Amino acid sequence: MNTEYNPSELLICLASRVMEDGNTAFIGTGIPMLAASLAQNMHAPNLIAVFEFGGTGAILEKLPLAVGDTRTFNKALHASGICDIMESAQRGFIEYGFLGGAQIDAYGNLNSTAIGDVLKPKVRLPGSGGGNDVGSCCWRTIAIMKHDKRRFMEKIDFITTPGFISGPGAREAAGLPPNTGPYRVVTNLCVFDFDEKTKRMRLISLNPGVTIKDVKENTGFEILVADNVEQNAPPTEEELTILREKVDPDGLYR
Amino acid sequence: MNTEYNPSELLICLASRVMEDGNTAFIGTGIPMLAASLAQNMHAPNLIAVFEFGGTGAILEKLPLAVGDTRTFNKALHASGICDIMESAQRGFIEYGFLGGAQIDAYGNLNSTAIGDVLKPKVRLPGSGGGNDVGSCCWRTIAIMKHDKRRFMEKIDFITTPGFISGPGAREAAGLPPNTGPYRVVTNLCVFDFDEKTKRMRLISLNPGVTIKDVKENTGFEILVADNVEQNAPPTEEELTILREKVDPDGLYR
Amino acid sequence: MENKCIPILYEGEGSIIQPADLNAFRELNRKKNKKLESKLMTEEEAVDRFVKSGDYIGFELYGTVRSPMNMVRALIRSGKTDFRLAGQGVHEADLLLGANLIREIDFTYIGLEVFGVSGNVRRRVESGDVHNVVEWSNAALTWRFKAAAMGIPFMATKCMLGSDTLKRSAAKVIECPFTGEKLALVPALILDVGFIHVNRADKYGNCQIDGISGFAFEMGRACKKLIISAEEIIETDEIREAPDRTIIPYYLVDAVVHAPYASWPGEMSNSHEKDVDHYNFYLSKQKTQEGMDEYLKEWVYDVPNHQALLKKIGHDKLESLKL
Amino acid sequence: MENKCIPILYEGEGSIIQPADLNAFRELNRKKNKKLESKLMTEEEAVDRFVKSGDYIGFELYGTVRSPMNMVRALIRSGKTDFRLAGQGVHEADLLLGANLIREIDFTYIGLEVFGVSGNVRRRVESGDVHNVVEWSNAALTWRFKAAAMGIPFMATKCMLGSDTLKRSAAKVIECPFTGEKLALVPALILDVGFIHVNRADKYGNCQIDGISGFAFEMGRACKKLIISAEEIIETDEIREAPDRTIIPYYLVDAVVHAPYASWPGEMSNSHEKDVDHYNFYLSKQKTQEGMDEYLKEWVYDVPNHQALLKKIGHDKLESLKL
Repeated sequence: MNTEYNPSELLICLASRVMEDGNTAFIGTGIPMLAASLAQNMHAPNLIAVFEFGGTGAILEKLPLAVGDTRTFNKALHASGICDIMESAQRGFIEYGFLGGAQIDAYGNLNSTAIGDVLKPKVRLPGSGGGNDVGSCCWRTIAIMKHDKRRFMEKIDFITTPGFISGPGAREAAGLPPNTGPYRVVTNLCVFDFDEKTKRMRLISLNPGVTIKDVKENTGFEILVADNVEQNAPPTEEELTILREKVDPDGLYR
Repeated sequence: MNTEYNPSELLICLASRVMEDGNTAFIGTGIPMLAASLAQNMHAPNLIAVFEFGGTGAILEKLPLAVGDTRTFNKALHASGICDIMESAQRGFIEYGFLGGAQIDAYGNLNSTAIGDVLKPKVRLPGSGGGNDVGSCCWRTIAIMKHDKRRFMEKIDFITTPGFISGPGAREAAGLPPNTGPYRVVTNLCVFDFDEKTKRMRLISLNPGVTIKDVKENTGFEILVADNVEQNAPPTEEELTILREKVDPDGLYR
Repeated sequence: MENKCIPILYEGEGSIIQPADLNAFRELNRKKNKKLESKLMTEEEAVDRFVKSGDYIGFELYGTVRSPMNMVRALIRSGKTDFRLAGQGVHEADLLLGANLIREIDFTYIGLEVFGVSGNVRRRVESGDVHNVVEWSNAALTWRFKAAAMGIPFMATKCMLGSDTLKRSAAKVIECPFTGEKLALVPALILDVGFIHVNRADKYGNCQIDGISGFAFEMGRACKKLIISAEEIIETDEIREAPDRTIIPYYLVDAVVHAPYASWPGEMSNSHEKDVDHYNFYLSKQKTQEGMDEYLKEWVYDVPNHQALLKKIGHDKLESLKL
Repeated sequence: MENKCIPILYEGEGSIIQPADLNAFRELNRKKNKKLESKLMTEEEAVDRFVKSGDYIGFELYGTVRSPMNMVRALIRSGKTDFRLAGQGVHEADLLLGANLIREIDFTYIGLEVFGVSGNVRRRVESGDVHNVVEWSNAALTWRFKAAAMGIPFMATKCMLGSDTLKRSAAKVIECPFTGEKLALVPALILDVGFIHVNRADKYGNCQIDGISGFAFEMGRACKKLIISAEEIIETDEIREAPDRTIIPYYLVDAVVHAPYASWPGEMSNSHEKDVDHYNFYLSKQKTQEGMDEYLKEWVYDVPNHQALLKKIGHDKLESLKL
């Protein structure tokens, strides 16, 4: 068994570890799907995966390739539609939501709409999709990001999906449901949570071989650092085996 | 074949004749069910019967006894729920709606809520049910009523279901969809339509053996009378045969 | 920006018997157990654990069809009282009113279908035992559930406009900010406890309903506590084989009660017919309070549970009702 | 009564590309043919009869799954243009943008899923060929269909609050007249023409979908004209045997096109897999306009119809994709 791993495999394992057995997670395309499948095969056999277009409680035997493919409702407990899923989220039923984006700021706001002025964009991006809904309605959102200065910015060009917006109280003032918001940011360098008082991103753990300095140099805003920054364990042999042999045997993410 | 008929049989035949082939009708409990089934067996094989709790396009081989019984979706084209049906009506899909009530006024407003003051009722009635929705959203409503002065009143105690409310323009002023409202009132004595100008009930045809005087004596408000009052044909032998042998073989309505 | 607003043109005079707090509902939904754990229990245990006096309750059904009468009978026997009711009902509401357990009603329809006005409704409402009645249409009441199920505080509709039903409701009429048309807004309604009888469920509460589904989808998502009774209990594998047949997923459910013939004397689609003889007997008894009291004593209070009831009805009778 | 009103706290700066006239929609729904008459026709006939340049159009699908690509290709070949689009899409929107047929978009997501940003989206939006873009979330767009399907002019939601998505939408933020909380109101959206691919339909347009149903229920009820394409045509008797499986009833439908492999190169639940080879080929071509033009010429313009396309793909390839 080759215990070397690539950045995607690390991200998948880190995201997987956040997922809780017997709880609900809103799963988007890509890394969250692999993470959910890995979690079901590891510590969270009863992770309830919820997919945007209607699948709830599937057994992820084969890796879904899109949020609406047949595998998202494989042996599922419920196959409905996007309204049922989004309304369940709005009603408070979905604990974790996974998000991505082209840009993120210190408050966990995400941009997946446009680089530059949205009315005359330099780069037109794919848009919110369900991202805004996940960020608005799920209890705890986890952003999975590639870590560099062009992505971790002091001021992003467009808030597609609200994080803590401008800081403490801003979500509530905007009318978003109380006690919701960004929970973790998982990157190829580290994991952040959010400071209770300022609602800004705070470094809590480092990936193997990464230093606080590395993180700072690759982040376009000032980061908070937890008192005890922990070390993220590298993917275990068990994780890698399951990931490569069971979750992604075709090696789409290698 | 006994060609004598009772008042219910006459009402059923009159209501049946209003139903159009290849059009939609919102069917309530009782006489409308028999009328719809008779119509499907006579002139309207493709009458699309719509039942409040979700049945659309059933073949009424056996008489439904309630708006939610299995027969309301017997070989139906669609079995959904009350929201789908009511929303289809609100969206304009249902042409005819059948209504009943304890009291009706000259504008076709119906009371099925309370006799006397609703806050201290002399008689508490069963309430709107879907009646208000049918009267609000279907294009043309047909009330089926027993005809006497305590039911046909100048002023009813409570408008459960709006007819033309207080006259021309009143439905539109209240915000109800344009071009909707009462179409016919079918009674054991006669059939009314509504005068284009005043929106008041107008006698257009008399049941066999009934005179205009009879109608006036049994109506608690001044009625308009069409220039040519027609005679309603009595139930035909064919109608009675189908009604008794096929639609209601158990004689529930005899 | 300039000071814009949407005119409120009219407000119904009825009270909001059960105001919806959507943020509290979110917190409650968050805490609901998402684990796959058996919720099988008896009617008595479900009532004991999840219902308390004064609760706002509701039953999903159509007339006497698919009605969780087993739960109604257990509720009456429990001694709990002073309920507030989402009033779209027939026989089940009639029993509760007959037993004088209801104080307030969001009233859309409580009657006896083709048999007309109910003696129990008349006695309880006319006497003031039910001290607060607010009127709605069937669609309006269901859309109130639907709003709650969607996690929003109201739904707009054209229904009820121009009627006294509107006047005695708690709806508000506004001018649409997009089209200028008049609309009634009806507030979300969240039940303290909802009761639904289904064709089949697994032990976790994943439910299937055959044919039409009334307002099960909406009401099932608008309850703080949801008690499911099921004609049949099936394996979860069967649920997983046809997940598009699940109408209520397990995580909404607090109790699963296995109860064949739960709707008796009413009918159950694809399962059994109405017991016309018994229903006619009931119709004759409910005319007077004395008759009703006798009926309740013999058929509810003196029958300890649903199994005993089925025994009392008798095997031959039950067999004869089968579809 | 006193002068009450609901404050409008904020209005999005985006325009309403397709304002909903619900009374006109009612009239149109009233006139829709309710008779059971065959609506079977080809893609070309459906486009010819029911689509015109400038129409506001929309496709129901999930990613590349269950996508009516047959209709998209027929649309491109028809020469009709200047469409306005409900923008929840992947490959189908990409082809339309590649062919430069779109002028305005209610944009929620147009991309290539895991493959990211689409070259066609970038070229058309950044150049201004698409001259008006209004932003929404997926839920907001679907709830706009749902409002239209319900016959009401708006839906309330907590989504989009606090974001620039809201700012560039046409939603309005109000203070709830029941709870005081902030809500975004999103306006009903009625398509001129909607396109939905289903697992099976009868010739009248009664449709079944297996498993998840995306937004077919809502969008199917929010179209002035609805074109159904079906993997399989079945007898109406089969529909009548399981009416609870009907998701779109015939009376909503204007055309029924029989088209196996309609979603190719995308996948169809319970039927066939994605053609990964072809999709990768497509991904490489869409990077440049030249590549895209070549792709469109070879795989759309030069292929007269869906049957010819299936022949061009080849029997062996199609067989290999079967589930």
